[in-house]
Amino acid sequence: MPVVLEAQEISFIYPQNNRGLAPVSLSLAENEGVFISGNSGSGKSTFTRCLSGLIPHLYRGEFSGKVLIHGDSTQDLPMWELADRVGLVFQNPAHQMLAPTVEAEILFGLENLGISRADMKQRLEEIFGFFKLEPFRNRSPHTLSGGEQQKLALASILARQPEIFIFDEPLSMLDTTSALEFVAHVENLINKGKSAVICEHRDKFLENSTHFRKFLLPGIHQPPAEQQDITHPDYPESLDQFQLQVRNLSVEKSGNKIIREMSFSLDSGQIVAIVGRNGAGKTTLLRSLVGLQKHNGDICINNGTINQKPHFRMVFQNPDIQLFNPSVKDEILFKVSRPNMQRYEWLLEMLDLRRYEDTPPLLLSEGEKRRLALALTLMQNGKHGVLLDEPALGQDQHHKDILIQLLKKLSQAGFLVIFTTHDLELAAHADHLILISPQGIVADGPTHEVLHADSAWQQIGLVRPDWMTFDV
Amino acid sequence: MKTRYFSTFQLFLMTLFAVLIVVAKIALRLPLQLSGHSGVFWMAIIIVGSRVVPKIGSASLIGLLSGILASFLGLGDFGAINTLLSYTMIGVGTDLALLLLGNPENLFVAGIAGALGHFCKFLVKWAFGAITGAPVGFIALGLAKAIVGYIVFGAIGGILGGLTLIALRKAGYFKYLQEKK
Amino acid sequence: MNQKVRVIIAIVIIIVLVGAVIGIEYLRGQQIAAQIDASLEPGDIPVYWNGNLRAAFSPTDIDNLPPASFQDAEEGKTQDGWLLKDVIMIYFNENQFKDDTIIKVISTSREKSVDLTWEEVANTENMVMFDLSGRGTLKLVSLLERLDVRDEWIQDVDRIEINTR
Amino acid sequence: MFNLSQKGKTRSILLNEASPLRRLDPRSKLFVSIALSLAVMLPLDKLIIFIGVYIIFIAWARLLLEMARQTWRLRWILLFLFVIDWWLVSFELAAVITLRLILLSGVFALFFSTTSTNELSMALESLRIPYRFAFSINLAFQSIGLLQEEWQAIREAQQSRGILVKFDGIRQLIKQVNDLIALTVPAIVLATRRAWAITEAAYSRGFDSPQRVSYYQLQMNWIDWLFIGLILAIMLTFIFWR
Repeated sequence: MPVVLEAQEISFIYPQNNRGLAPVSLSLAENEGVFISGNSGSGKSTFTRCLSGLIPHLYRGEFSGKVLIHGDSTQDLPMWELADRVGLVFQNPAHQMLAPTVEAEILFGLENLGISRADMKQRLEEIFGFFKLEPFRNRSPHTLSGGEQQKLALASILARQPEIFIFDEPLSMLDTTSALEFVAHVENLINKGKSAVICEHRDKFLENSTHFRKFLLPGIHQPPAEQQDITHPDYPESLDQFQLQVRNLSVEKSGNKIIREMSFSLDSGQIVAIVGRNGAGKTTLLRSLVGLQKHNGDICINNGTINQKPHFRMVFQNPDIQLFNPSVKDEILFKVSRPNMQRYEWLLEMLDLRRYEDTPPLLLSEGEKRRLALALTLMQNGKHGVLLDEPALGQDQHHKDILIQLLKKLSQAGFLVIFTTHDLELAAHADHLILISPQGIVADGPTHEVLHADSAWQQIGLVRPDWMTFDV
Repeated sequence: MKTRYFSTFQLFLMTLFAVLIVVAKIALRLPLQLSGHSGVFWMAIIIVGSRVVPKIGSASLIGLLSGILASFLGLGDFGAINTLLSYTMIGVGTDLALLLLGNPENLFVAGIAGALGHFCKFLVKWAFGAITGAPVGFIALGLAKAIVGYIVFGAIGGILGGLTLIALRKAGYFKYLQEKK
Repeated sequence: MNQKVRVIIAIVIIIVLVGAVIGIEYLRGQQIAAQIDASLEPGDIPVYWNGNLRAAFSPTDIDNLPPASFQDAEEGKTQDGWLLKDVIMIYFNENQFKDDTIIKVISTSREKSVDLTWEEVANTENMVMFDLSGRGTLKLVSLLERLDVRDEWIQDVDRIEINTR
Repeated sequence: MFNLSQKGKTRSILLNEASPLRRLDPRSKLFVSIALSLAVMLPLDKLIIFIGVYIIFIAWARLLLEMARQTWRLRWILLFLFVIDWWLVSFELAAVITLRLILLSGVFALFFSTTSTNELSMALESLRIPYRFAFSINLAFQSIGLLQEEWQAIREAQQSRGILVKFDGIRQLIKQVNDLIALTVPAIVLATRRAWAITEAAYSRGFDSPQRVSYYQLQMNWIDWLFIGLILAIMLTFIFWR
């Protein structure tokens, strides 16, 4: 089979933090799929940008080696011509939406091809039919769910009919059902003779597919050798026992019921996972618990004579909304009066942040920033526990393990830890699992029981793939 | 990549800064009974923008874009032309002030540039009043108060902009920018 | 140029701009006064409000105001004319006046003047009014005690000053 | 089109779909707005008649509500100016200024409330504004909602860290200026990230291609020309008629 894309000893170093991509070679044949795996920090995103030509066209830095597309070097072709040959789909679908309507989103790419209006119309209709996007045609892309957005991102690239597709962690924002659907779409492309490169750290979704050959990216900074039996110190403080009670919680936003009539109670000292599809109200539920969301119904502690409000701290989904200090240390300790330095040391240790103590937060990787946001939140005193919104995003397996360790320590110290996730593997580590849908709670109980409640999973429309093992 | 005065990235940056201005203008109604208080975030963003895109004319372009947005949204009381002009003039004034004064990471410079830029908005409003024939008493009743308000809040905004720039530099923002064309 | 000079220049610019705004506002105020001034004709009576020229009228301007009259106690002659209050109301609003606002009616040629309070002027029973003299000039007459005899009348009125302070 | 909510209040400019002006080319509407705004130069007697014609026109265009709202927001200023002008100068001047302001504050609303952002950027493009700039305007409008959510999120998140951002007076504001960078720095960073994401997304779909063909097209119809002709005729009548 002819080679369509060839990377010859390419490497790239970012000027900002001397990270990037270690020298690597790869060749991709027509009708072939490659699945690129690697730890965070190994340069997966950088690799996709090198292959598509964004590096060196849009980035400054030390680029060496050569990428040949159909025999032409990416450095010799202008960006718009490269884009005709290679289609790149980014990690966060919401960030690549640039048009006011779904239709315009697809047209944006078509207009740049220089084809006739009749051809554009034909391709547009084909794509709408193929991806069943017709009902969304005049909606703003920002009103679509994550899965729909990623489908649209693929559609707007596919309409341009490039030969080669490159994906930068396309699954990280998707729930299992949407992720499986997405993988099926890409497999379908390969069946039709296209070539595809997928960089992804949710390995399991691709490892079992026969369409992809696995390729391990070496990486510049190897993570420290994994010591299996490292013993982490316990959390230096402990909390009193309590019970969180939620009764008839409902939330309405601009006329829409986001949460209806939810009631549940949770004991302290456990990890609780909240799972549901996009739009089920997971984030809104956390916001209500922490007191940021106007709601109806009661949320209280220790259903006694005193109607005490819970006091939680919340780790927000996007770490960038909080970081502004000149160093990681300053960031964690900012506005903490009389900080408990023992706790600070413990957090640095547990979250693998010690080597960044003096690094400016903006220069950290996505995963590191998330851990920093967790650290700064835990440094504040939360009397009853901590809430985490999608903590697994952008974390590779190693750091997910770290996260689980930390959450376990917190729960042992008496914290009530509640997190939302679409990552079922992470959810499987919780003690307690709540499945929610826009209609309310679908299942609520110990994790091992809820995981096997088949009808509940069917009801919320989430697939539990066979390869997921839930016997943790 | 074609080389242009403003690269595409810089253009989008300025566009989004203009959006930030409009957002800040809407979201921040300080309970202060002084005219011009929205200048605090306004000038901060303009000053930051003029450094993030370090070219003459960037502040003016941010001003113009925010003016178009605000006109479309129906912000401002005296109709679209007045809004468009006064938003644009803030940028032009800041550009000119910085051309004279240099780097706003010096807080003193930032404060003065902010005051000058923001005062240009007052000038437009005032000139508009004069041209449509608003009489002597119109601003005269609160003329001094209005002038002081615009200058003081502009200066505070400028200083906030300067502080923001310093913090951005320490946090590694400019290194992050540097790698993007 | 060093930084200090530039900063000083910038501050000077701000001061100049502020000065220009205040100056132009002042000039515009003057201009309006000048406009009235320029249209003054001999025989017109200017009206000043806190020292600023605000209006002017001639006896013929007011002859369609509602007429007023009273019999003067000294000679029993009927005084015909128009109330000072009505004249003032052509140019001003009632709510701009307080009871103690001073209205000074002046005759420069006779070096006579009288200070009236708004309370006095507004009270129509006092009959503070202008009478058109045979020479076509206005004289101020009234039933008020200090204005009720010929000696106290202000003949050849040529200026009115209103002071709210 | 977009909602800008602030403390529960929703502020929005909605596209007035009912207006017959919706069907016109944005360029002809822009022309009309500019032409109408020239009427501020008319003397009082003509201006009064003009305003009459203008109101009939607005009523026909079903924009009376928008205009009324615009004027209503100005009510105190208009009243104030009117009284002061009347008192200081003359009733005529007061009337002229009030009418001019009403006209100026509303006349562009007829463009803005009947034109979508998409049409605006197409109009700009057809007026020889480079595509990059026209695209930027469109991008700006889409980003308002997103940036507003982000701004809200920043405030919430930083408040929960004890960065109290409450303004109770100018003295406190000056004291807190240093804390305010906890808001401005993340806001700038997020805006920058979005700008970069859009740059990458646009270039990976052929942005800046010299072959670009626009799918949607603006078309000046006979009705546009008729409309422009009519307005021109009205304006000329007003200027030359004595």
